[in-house]
Amino acid sequence: MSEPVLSLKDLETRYGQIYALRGINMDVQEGEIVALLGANGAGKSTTLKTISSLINASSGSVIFNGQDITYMQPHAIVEMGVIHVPEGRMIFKELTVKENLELGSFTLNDNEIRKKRMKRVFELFPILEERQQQMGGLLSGGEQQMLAMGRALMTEPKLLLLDEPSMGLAPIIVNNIMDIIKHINRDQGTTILLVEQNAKAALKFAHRAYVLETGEIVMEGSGEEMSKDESIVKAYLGE
Amino acid sequence: MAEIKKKAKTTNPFEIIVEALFNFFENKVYLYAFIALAVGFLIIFPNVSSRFTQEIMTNLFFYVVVCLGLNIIVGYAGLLHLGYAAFFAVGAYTTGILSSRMGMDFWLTIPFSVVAAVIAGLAIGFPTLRLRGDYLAIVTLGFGEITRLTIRNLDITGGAIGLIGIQRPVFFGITLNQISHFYYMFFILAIIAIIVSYRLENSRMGRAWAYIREDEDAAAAMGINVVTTRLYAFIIGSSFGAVGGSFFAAKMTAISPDSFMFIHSVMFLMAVVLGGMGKIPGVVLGSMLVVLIPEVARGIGPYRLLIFGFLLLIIMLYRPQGIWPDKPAISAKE
Amino acid sequence: MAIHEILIQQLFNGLLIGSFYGLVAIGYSMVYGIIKLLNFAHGDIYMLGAFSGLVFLSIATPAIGAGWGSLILGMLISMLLVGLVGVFIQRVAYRPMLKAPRLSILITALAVSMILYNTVMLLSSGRFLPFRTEISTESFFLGPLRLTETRVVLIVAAFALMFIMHMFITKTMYGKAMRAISLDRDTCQLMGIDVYKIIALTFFVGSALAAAAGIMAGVYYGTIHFYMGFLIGLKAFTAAVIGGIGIIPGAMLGGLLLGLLESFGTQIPFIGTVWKDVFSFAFLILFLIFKPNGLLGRSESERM
Amino acid sequence: MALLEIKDLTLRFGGLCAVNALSLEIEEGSIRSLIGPNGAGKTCVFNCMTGFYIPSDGEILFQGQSLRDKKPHYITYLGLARTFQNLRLFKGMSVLENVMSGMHCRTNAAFLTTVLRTKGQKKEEKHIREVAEECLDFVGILDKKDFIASNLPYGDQRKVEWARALATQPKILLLDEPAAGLNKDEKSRLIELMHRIRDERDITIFLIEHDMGLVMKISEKIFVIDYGVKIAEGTAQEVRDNPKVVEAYLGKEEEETA
Repeated sequence: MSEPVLSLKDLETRYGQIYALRGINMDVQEGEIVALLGANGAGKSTTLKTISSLINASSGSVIFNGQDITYMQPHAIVEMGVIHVPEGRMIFKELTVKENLELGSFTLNDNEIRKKRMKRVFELFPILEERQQQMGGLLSGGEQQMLAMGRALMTEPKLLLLDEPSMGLAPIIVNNIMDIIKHINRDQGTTILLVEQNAKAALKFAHRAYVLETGEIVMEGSGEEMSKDESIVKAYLGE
Repeated sequence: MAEIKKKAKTTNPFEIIVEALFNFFENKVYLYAFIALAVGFLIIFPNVSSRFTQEIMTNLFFYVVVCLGLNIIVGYAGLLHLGYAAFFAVGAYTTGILSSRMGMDFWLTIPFSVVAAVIAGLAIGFPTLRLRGDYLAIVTLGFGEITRLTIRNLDITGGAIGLIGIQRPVFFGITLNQISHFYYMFFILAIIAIIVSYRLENSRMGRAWAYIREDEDAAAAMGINVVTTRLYAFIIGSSFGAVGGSFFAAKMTAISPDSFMFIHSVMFLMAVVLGGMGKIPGVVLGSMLVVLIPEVARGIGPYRLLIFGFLLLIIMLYRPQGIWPDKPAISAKE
Repeated sequence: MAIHEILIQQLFNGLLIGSFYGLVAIGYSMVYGIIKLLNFAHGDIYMLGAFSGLVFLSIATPAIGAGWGSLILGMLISMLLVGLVGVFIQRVAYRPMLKAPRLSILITALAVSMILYNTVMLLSSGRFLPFRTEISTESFFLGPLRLTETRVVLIVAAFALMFIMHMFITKTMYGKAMRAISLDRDTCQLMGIDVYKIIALTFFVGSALAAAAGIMAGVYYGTIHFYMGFLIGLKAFTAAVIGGIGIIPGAMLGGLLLGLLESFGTQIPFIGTVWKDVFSFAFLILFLIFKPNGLLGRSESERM
Repeated sequence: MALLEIKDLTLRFGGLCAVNALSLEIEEGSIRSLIGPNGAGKTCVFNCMTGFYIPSDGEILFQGQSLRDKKPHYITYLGLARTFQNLRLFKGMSVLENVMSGMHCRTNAAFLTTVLRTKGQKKEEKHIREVAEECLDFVGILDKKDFIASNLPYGDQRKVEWARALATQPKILLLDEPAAGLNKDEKSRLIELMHRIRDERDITIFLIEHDMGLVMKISEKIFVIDYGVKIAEGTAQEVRDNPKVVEAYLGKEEEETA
């Protein structure tokens, strides 16, 4: 196998004296969709936050494209092409949809390219174009998720970190979002690391998956293998 | 797991001395002996010192009283109060007016000045304590200015000139008019203030203030009424200031609006913050710094506030908990 | 004077004073929006602006006089310098405190304020200094309105600055980033925004505007004093609260409203100029009680 | 009559509906769970019940009394205690002091008695301490009472929160994701503790959980919500067999037109 795009080596993160991650090792190859599964409090979001430097690791390292980014500033990591779409969407509710998207391309200095990219985002999410002058907070949950993803795409990320994109959404919208994730991966070749609790939905299209439990990786395998694995079902529905 | 971990050995001389002192006073006998010695020394002090030093010490005791009151608001309840001089003024003027204009006996004016402070405290605190914390800072600042401007412009307060002819207190037939009298009066007042503060701190109410300071929502979820508990701190603290003001008026016999400017509020706050908010010895230490530094270093007169400003900034940046150290904590190793 | 003439005159005066308040309030409001700090030192920044303008004039007058040209040049230079002072203060005193308890950073701001005005007090020996210019003080009438050249230029300049500020905030990427940071700092980092850089920029812009207001006040009143920032700091805060703190158009609106309120308030027989400040503060307190989120602010129902 | 009754509870934020016409009843002495995927609105239900949010619509009755427009501290006084999803301990204070906070609403020493140190006040202080120590003993961490709360390991911090809630002497205990971040061992001890709280202290338990395995083991009846709407209610078996629940948790089985 070639050099992975992202690799975590013995990554540990603490909140005060409490360990949230206890030595995580994982790799993400170029062009892959990798799912990160696990119960609440297992450390999934913490893993993403440590990668994007919202939280500092206490030891271990995060390597992106061969470069150690463990202790880089969050904005510098964005400039390298790693975009984190946080849990709960976190769009700017009091800015318009268009302003939200523009901020997604803050690192860009060229207005022409910005317009071009926005056009592409609008092709992917036509509803955003219709609502571009509306305040972000007035969008529905699904539309907010689309905005959050569209905003991330404004930078043309090399690696997209998605934290629970299906959270709080109706099933029909979840399917829609999942299709778009597949699309982004297939057509734009974006590598995706996905945190999802909707395990089956995620495993259906994830190339590989890791399962976290209390800050440790307890299982790893291909999406197909795992979706057939009874123990995953058990972990989510109880014995 | 869970073994008791002592703080790692330090090479910082300040911390070494502090640690040694803490260990020494861990033994209650030493602690009580030290306190007894200190109190004994302060009792005989007027017999061995000049009037000038007694004046300074009286001023120090006065600061301790007023700042312990402010400490209840700022240190215990975590509310930034920038108009404390106004409550001090409420007390001073209540006593001043009742004494100089109506000839009321000094001791009788004190309940009135407390009531006036409570009313003022309620009027400011009740509507604003439910708002964002930092709004209170501005409201109290504004209130301080309103109070000063009001007493400056009213007739009953004597306008810009102020009040004169405030009667001296009579204590068991002795009219208190010597500096040593006031020395002892403020000394007793300071001791009372320390005891009251200590008892409040280690009580149901004191803990409630600490809970709210640490996490307002969790405190509410534990059944603590956040607004009334804060209001208590505000009123009790204001009353301390008012009593301090009453005694101040009695000592000076004349008061004017110039004693109650914003800068006085700042000096009180400084004493609380420099030594260590929420810690009684810290407040005493802070009062000593604020009162004694300008006296010891006479030359710094005009630079006093500038130096204090830098001191405050440095303390906040390097020791936000103030100069007085925290008790070493017991912690568990995982 | 007929009653409507008084009203028009007071309207103009109110707008003029109000625009000073508004300019100072913008900085107050922006800083609060972005790092939730009540910057007590902001009034002193305004004072610093006035003094640096005076220093410039005293150097420049022999060479280029003290007319509008040198005033504007002095204003630009002062805005730049004082803006940098604001950035420096932010870097040294506030940035290390961003994660500290709220009370600590408020006290830090208080300390900065003490340092600033006491330094200027020592340098100016605590005196009122004349702010001499060579601008015509002759008055002329525009309908019922009595004006001077100074007043017209000042009000035009103040409104122009507010307009530029508005455009900056709504149209540029930096302006948008500022608004975004005040909404959600963490998410901004995920957009690749260097949050500290934007905070520094906010201090620069806010301080520069306050400096401009300080110089304008110097021209308007003719004297300056080391303590001139204290009162206007309070008033600007009041203005920021009236408009909805953290909301920039709100700060301008609040400033103008407060200016009008004072200028009409002093006409009410009972209040007069003696009680003017009491009136403003009482208004602030009442406003905080009944409409704490300001005229343009949203209600804060969402918690936890 | 049910101890707690929620009728048509609705909570809207801006245009979004976090809780939508939710109704449920909790009988005295029972253990009930509310489950649902992240973002389904579970914590919002708790926040409405404890007075931190004001519901847009609907009613919450506790022993027949409406909790609408009641302040959080008063609701605690009435007998509803809660824990938080992300621990909300008083971090800088000792474990014992943390738990003593729970006794605040059951005691009443005020300014004068405190300053004068009356007999009653001393007795009350002793009582507060005793109750707090008893609660710490009950959850099994009495030996750590003098530690600073934030210095304890995560599992112990959770226990402090429990002891603190117990010290308010509640009739019903609301637990927000009590198993989050715990390992298997700790989870089984948690189940035992919940049973002891119900059986030995007669406290009704209502918990929010994400971990279905744990919930199924402990509760007699389960309510399932998804995007703010109740989609199922019943015993563990009934809920497990409900296709809507399976769908909400595992995603749709059948392939969509891709």
